[in-house]
Amino acid sequence: MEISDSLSFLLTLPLFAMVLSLFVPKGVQRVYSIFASLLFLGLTIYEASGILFASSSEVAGRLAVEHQLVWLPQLGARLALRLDSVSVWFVVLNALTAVIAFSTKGIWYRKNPKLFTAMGFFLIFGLNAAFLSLDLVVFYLAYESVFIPMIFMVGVWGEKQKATAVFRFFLMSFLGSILMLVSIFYLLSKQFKTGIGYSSYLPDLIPTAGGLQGTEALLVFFGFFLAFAIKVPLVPFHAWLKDVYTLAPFPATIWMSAILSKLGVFGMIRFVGPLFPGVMLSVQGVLLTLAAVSVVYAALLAYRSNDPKSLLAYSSISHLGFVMLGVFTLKQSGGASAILLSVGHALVSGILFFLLSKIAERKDGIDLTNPQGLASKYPILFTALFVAVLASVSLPGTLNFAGEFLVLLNAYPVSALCTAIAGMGAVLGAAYMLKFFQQMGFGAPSPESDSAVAKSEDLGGYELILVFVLLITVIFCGFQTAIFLKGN
Amino acid sequence: MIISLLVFLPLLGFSLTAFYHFSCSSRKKEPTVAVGGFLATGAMVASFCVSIVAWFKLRSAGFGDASIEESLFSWMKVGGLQVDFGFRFDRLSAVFTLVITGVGSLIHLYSIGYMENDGSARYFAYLNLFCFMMLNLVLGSSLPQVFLGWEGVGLASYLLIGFWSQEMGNVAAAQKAFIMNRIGDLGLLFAMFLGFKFAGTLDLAQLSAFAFRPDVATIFGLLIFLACTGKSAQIPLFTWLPDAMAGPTPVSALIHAATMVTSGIYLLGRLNPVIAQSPVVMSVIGAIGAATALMAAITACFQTDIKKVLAYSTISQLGFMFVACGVGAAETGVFHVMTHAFFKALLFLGAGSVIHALSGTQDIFKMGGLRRVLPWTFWTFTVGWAAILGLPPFSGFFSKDGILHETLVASHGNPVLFGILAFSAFLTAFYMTRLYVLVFTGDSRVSEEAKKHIHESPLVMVIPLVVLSIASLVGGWFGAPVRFEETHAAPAHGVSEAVIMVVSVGLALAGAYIAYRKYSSNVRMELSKDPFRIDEFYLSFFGNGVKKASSMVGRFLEDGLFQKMLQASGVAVDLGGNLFKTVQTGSAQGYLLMMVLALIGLVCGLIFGVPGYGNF
Amino acid sequence: MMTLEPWMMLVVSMVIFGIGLFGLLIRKNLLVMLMCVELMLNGVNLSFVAFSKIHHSLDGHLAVLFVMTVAAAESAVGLGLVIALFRTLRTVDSDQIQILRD
Amino acid sequence: MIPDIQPMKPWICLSAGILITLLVSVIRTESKRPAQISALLTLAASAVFGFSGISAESQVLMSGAFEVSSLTLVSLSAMCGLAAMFILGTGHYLSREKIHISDYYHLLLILVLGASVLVASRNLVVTFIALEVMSLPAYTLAGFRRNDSRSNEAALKYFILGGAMGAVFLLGSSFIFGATGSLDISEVFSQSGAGSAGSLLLYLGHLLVMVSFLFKVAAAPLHFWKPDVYEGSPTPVSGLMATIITSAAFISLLRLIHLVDFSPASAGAYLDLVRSTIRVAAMGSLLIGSMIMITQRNLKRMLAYSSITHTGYLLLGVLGSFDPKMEITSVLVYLLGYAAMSTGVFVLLSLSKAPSDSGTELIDLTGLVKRAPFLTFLWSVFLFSMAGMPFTVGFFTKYLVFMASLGGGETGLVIVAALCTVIGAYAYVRPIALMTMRDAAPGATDWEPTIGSQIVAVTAAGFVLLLGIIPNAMIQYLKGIPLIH
Amino acid sequence: MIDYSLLAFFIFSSIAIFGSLMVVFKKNPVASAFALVAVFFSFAGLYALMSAHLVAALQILVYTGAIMVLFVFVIMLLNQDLPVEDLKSSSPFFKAVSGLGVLVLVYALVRVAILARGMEPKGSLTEDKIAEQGGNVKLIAESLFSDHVLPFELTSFLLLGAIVATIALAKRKNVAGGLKS
Repeated sequence: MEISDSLSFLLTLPLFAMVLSLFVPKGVQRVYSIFASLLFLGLTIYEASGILFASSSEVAGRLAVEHQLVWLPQLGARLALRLDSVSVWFVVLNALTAVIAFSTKGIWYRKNPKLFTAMGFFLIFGLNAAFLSLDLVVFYLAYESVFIPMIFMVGVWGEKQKATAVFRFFLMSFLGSILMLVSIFYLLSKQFKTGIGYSSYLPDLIPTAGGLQGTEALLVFFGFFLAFAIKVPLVPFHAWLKDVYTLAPFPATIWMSAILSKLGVFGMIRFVGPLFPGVMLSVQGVLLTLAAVSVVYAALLAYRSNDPKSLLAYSSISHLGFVMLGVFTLKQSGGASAILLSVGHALVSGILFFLLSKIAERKDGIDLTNPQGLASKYPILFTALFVAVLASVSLPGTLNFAGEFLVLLNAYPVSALCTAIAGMGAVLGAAYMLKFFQQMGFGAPSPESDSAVAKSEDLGGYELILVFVLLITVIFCGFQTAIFLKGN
Repeated sequence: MIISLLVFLPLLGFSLTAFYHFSCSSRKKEPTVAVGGFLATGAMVASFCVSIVAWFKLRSAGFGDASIEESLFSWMKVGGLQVDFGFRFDRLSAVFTLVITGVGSLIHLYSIGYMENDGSARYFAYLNLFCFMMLNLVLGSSLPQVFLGWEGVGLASYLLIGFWSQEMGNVAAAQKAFIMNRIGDLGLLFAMFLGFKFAGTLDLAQLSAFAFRPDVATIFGLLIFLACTGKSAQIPLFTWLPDAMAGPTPVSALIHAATMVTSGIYLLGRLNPVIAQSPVVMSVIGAIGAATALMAAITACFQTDIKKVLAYSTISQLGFMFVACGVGAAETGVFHVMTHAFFKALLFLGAGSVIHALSGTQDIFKMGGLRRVLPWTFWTFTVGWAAILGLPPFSGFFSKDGILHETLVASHGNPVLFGILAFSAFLTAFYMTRLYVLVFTGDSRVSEEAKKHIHESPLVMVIPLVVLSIASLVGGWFGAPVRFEETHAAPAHGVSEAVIMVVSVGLALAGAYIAYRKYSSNVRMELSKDPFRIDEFYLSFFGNGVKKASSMVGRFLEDGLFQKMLQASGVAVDLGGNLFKTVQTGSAQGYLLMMVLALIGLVCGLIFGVPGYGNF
Repeated sequence: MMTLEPWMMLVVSMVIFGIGLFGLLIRKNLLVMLMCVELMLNGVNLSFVAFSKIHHSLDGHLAVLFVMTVAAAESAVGLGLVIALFRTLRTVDSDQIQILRD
Repeated sequence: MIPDIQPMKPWICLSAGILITLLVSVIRTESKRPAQISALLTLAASAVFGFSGISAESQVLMSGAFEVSSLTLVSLSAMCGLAAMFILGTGHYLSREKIHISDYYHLLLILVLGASVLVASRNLVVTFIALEVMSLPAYTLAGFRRNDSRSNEAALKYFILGGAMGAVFLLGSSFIFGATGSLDISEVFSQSGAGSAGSLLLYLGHLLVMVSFLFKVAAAPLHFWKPDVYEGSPTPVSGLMATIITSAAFISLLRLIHLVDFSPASAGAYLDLVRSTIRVAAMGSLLIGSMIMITQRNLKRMLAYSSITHTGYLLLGVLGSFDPKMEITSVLVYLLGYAAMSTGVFVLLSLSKAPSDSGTELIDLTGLVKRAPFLTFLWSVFLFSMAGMPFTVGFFTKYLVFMASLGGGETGLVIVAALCTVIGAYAYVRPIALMTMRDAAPGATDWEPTIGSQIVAVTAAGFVLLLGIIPNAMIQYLKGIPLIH
Repeated sequence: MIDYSLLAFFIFSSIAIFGSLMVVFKKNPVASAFALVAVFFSFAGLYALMSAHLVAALQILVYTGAIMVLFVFVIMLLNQDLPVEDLKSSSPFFKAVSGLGVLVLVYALVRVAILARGMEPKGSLTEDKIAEQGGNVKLIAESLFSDHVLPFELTSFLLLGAIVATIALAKRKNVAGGLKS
């Protein structure tokens, strides 16, 4: 294991970018933020390259970078950052999502752009802190600090009637996270009573958590589980999601679906798994059922949606159900598959929402009840969208297929029934995603359907390159899954 | 790397064509059919040439169990699973490869002519993509790779059926095909999971050599068969195929007649050793195949759309092939795949030529007397007609007769199956002759509008017709290139092949005669109808079922329960707040009283709650 | 033979305290309410002296001295507040001061 | 015998300052300026003396009645600092309300003196007098807007209930005196350890004393006065109550709770009663405070309920002080953090130009981000801190009290507290949402940021953020402070 | 043989209790005030019975002489508008609950307070000793300026605060400036 303090750059750079954004003129905020996030992506990949492209798990394990800073000795909290084969994916995704989100265009670059950019970089900082931290208290801090930019983004640039949505999102997430905090505290106070003193460093807490028995263990576990289940979200903890996805501005939606939801997945893999292996095993049936039900339930709701954003929102729940199914197999291979699918889902949902924002720029008010016939007007845009849709329905050859396939493959020996239920979701997935694409793209374009303000340019330039690169990544990674699965 | 070359040539063609298409459209230029067609057809022809070379290479290795294997890279490797991306070229794959590349090349060529008016490079890109995926399906060395091809052809099929996407009807047909296939795909997916769980591998060679537990083999076989019913349009998942005729006719010829729909047979052939372990599966396959053959043949007799007739005919013929697989004579089924590919492609292309000539008319009751106007089409169509009827010496005769024979002699053979198939063959002769007579003979019923533009097809369309009619003629003479076993068991029922031959040809002729008598003169208009109405049943039961389920879930669970719960929690907190507020009356003395009461409670708590103070 | 004992004083003091509290609770005249507070304080004073007596200590007496002073100061301020209220509301009725409420 | 009063310098300085301020304002009667400056100087000098006097060892002076220790010195300095901040930050408010007179400063200084002596007192009589020295100016200041009947009403309610509870305190003291023959805290503590026959008398006295202080800190069900008094009082006075009076009362409460030695086995049952009393009070404060808070439209009233909720959290810390014994770091840290954010919030609130002082409503905050972006930022910092969001001191204060309470085995209570945090978060985030996400409603009042108030608010915000990121120093510093020795 | 002190106790305490009840139940505040005076006087008697002579003297001086005068002064000041009958306004239910609560509380307090009956004296200043050391007043005075100098000084600030407070409250007009009453 290598000790490196270059890791803290992953935290300080976004903060620096945030401060800097306050001094950048309003007109060039978009250019600045895209440039800065690209730079940050490059640096992240450079930083992570050792692990990212390691030939095998042993190599990656050796390369795992850990960095510790004393922070709160009295409370036993420290800045323990760790970049390893789990967190590296989420860190890279974080940087990548930022690029996608900043590349959108809209009111957030016209009204108060400095706040938007600053909030964006703060979000990157918070997420990175959460993904890197191996200390539960610091993780919690980072986990919760992510709310702040989200609230502002949805609240300031969201559509009308956003207030309720913001509060639901905030309060439900907060409810989950505060119960997690209570669980963390409970563990800490247990640990204190054994005479070790406080230390919220994960490896130090694992024995304490292992010492819990029966209902006690179940309740402490539930605190953690609830937080992440709300974040992901799993049905029945999902009710906050639709409104906030729908009413949020596009960059916020991209962030939420691509990376914020992964915070739940990450937490489940990084913290809940190691802390409560016994409890997880004893309630595995329930967990798998929840995941499988999420898949089908959300798919049915997506099928019913006529608003593209809410359709994609539900599809997000549905796909994350697959991810959670992988996590809940409680096998290392299942976890690895879940990470694989997470990456796929993050990329694809990022692209989908990005492209949807591009369509929304060109047409006011897309509604899926009438065919719009836009594909023939914007062939490149819709080709890209179609490829993304295919990836989303996990057509073989894409990263999502590899993920979904491996997840189901791993889940099947554990619970054939849940796998079968989730499999139904795949069929429904095809149904609603095709509906999504067809109603926007196909049919006869009616002349009056073009809004007067919309420009009729097809996708091009920087945006085309961005989308192209991302799609190629999705397909390339779909075949080169070894990058993700080394050694599992 | 010869196999990889032949697989990736169509992908190269796809990329080039797509690039050409987009470079044109971004410069606001119409992409021309000629360039796209040339690129795509070139790629296919090259691929065909390579596959012939590969064929000879395989032959030089001796047919037996020889195969050419190529492994490109490791695709997935996790938790004991090891999936390599690679190809295996053996006898079974070879037949399919030759058919795909060969017939594929011809249809590409044909399309240049057929799509000249409303085609674009996009169309050819899709065709190439389809061929690439289909080659993956038949050449893939592992089940996931087969699955890649399996869903990939579904995708190409979706794109091509919905090619004219301005019409939402076409799009709906495409979507239906995709989703019904997806249901079937689930079978393959779960077969893979089952296979991996028990055999620990997904490599096709290892998997088919694995001896499953009998019950597992049954489930595995049924799951595989479910996948096949989807792709090969068998009961219960056949209703998408007639609708798929919404696509351009060459597409129907290539995908929905010659190649894609036969992939079910490929899969059953490939996994035959496993399937054959379970008698249950075998009889299910046979029964479903026979039922499909009969049902589709009956339906075809009531169709008026030229392509729909051919579509039901395809379903029916696929039923024949499945029966062959089901009775344990997969090789005969594969033989029929090949001959069917030739003559059904020929028939479709001929129909396409007719439709092309009549500017899009597809109703056979609005045709008639086209013999004189479209001589090339007529003669080639005649060959196809003879082949599907099974008249000697046309190719269909050999393969169909083979299947009929196998139903009696093969290990899982059954006279009932024979009877059904024989009756289906009779019906086949009836509806094909009906079609033939209505289109080409008699008086012209063509509308005046269409008559103005009527013309024989251009050379690029005629050449494939001619080539295919030759193939349909001679295709049966060599027997199946794949003969798994040179001899089979002695006839169980003592019925000789000669007797069956006579019976089948006699039935065909009888059917043809009845049709001729009925339709050669005094043609009365008929309306197309579906005697079984299975499609409608599906629509109302499953289609609306899902819609209803979705809206019920949405209304009662989502809006009614979860969203309400969220609201209710807010309301509850609010209610609690208002409840607590009622004490906040503003009266100082009221506050004081509350405080005094609290104090009394506390004092009582001390006196009665603390042990020993109760009786001071 | 019964003699005067300090606990009797305690009983009186508690009763006076209680009466003061009761008056504070039910009287609506702010001036009388202030008087009732004085009653309560007096009750406590008596108990201080009684306990002092029991314990042979003078600390209770001292406490009473301070309490008296505090009571004086408190009543001065209280009366000042009542006067201020009377200036704005023209009333010394405690029922009239219920503007601030939920 | 002249007692050694050297360590009492800060208090003596404060007392002297009061007299000087009085004199100064008598000399120059036409202006309030001299009194203001004199008060500031007094507070500054006391704070400086207080800080410089802090040392590890503590001593008890005045025949055991007065404790000079790091706890009392830190409290004194903090209170002086807070008072100074309020003087600096709310002058404009006083002028606007036409109550900017020298008397305000006199009373403020006397209030601070009372509070600081209350904290240091180790004798029940001294505690009572100090309580009254603190309370009488508080009653008066609450009614300082004499022409507004609301202000008068607030003062009178506060006065009547405070007076009654003062009597309850005295009654408790007399019982304790009756049980132990002493009013000295150390003496009572040692007597109670012996397990004497009068333990019921002692315990009842202890209960009464505790109840009267639970009233002062407004723990449910003794909290009713708080919303009315906060709403009616001038905003800076509400701020003083939330900061100085709450802090002093809480520290005194801690001392008085531990007046009884719970260590003998015979005290176990009584300890249970005390604990469940505090538990019920904490739970009630949390639930009532947070649930009513979200129904409020008036900002000051909302902050009053918020402070009731904070009392609930503080009581969690108090519960934690039973086990491990008398560990009060969490309460001290919470008080400090809460004082910082309250100062900020009330100073900001005093900037409202609403026609009626108690009439600043939530709606007046709408669209503030456009009208005064910096003010919005400051508001957000304080409100987020109150909600306990990360990177503000509010998080760590909650952290510590939760930990303390869990250490005392109060898991259920902590879960309730966590739920109330969520409810409370809604109330705190809503104003932020109104400020940033809505356009100004018609009729929303203006806010006039003055330089003094901004300096104060920025200082408080800096404090909130700094301690939210590196709370080490604060925790380390307050960790060593003993309660009773 | 009658213990006169006991008799005196009964007389004084009866007056005190009766007087307090008068304070509470007399509708006219002036009557309440005069009842209160009676209570104060009887309290002085009770103190004297316990040989707390200084306290008894101060009781009369401070309470009757200062506080009651203040009350009566204010009553007179506000007299013309005083509502004479204000007992009706409290609801019977409220009164009943208050009465019951206070009864329970007083009962409990009395039962606990009389526990002190049999307690060992903690201090050593018996009456004899007090007399020996110069009497009640001397001892208290000494204590006041030695042990209790802190509360004593603090009280001075309390009074100072009360003065300032009262002036600030009772001033006719707010004048920006200072003490101008």
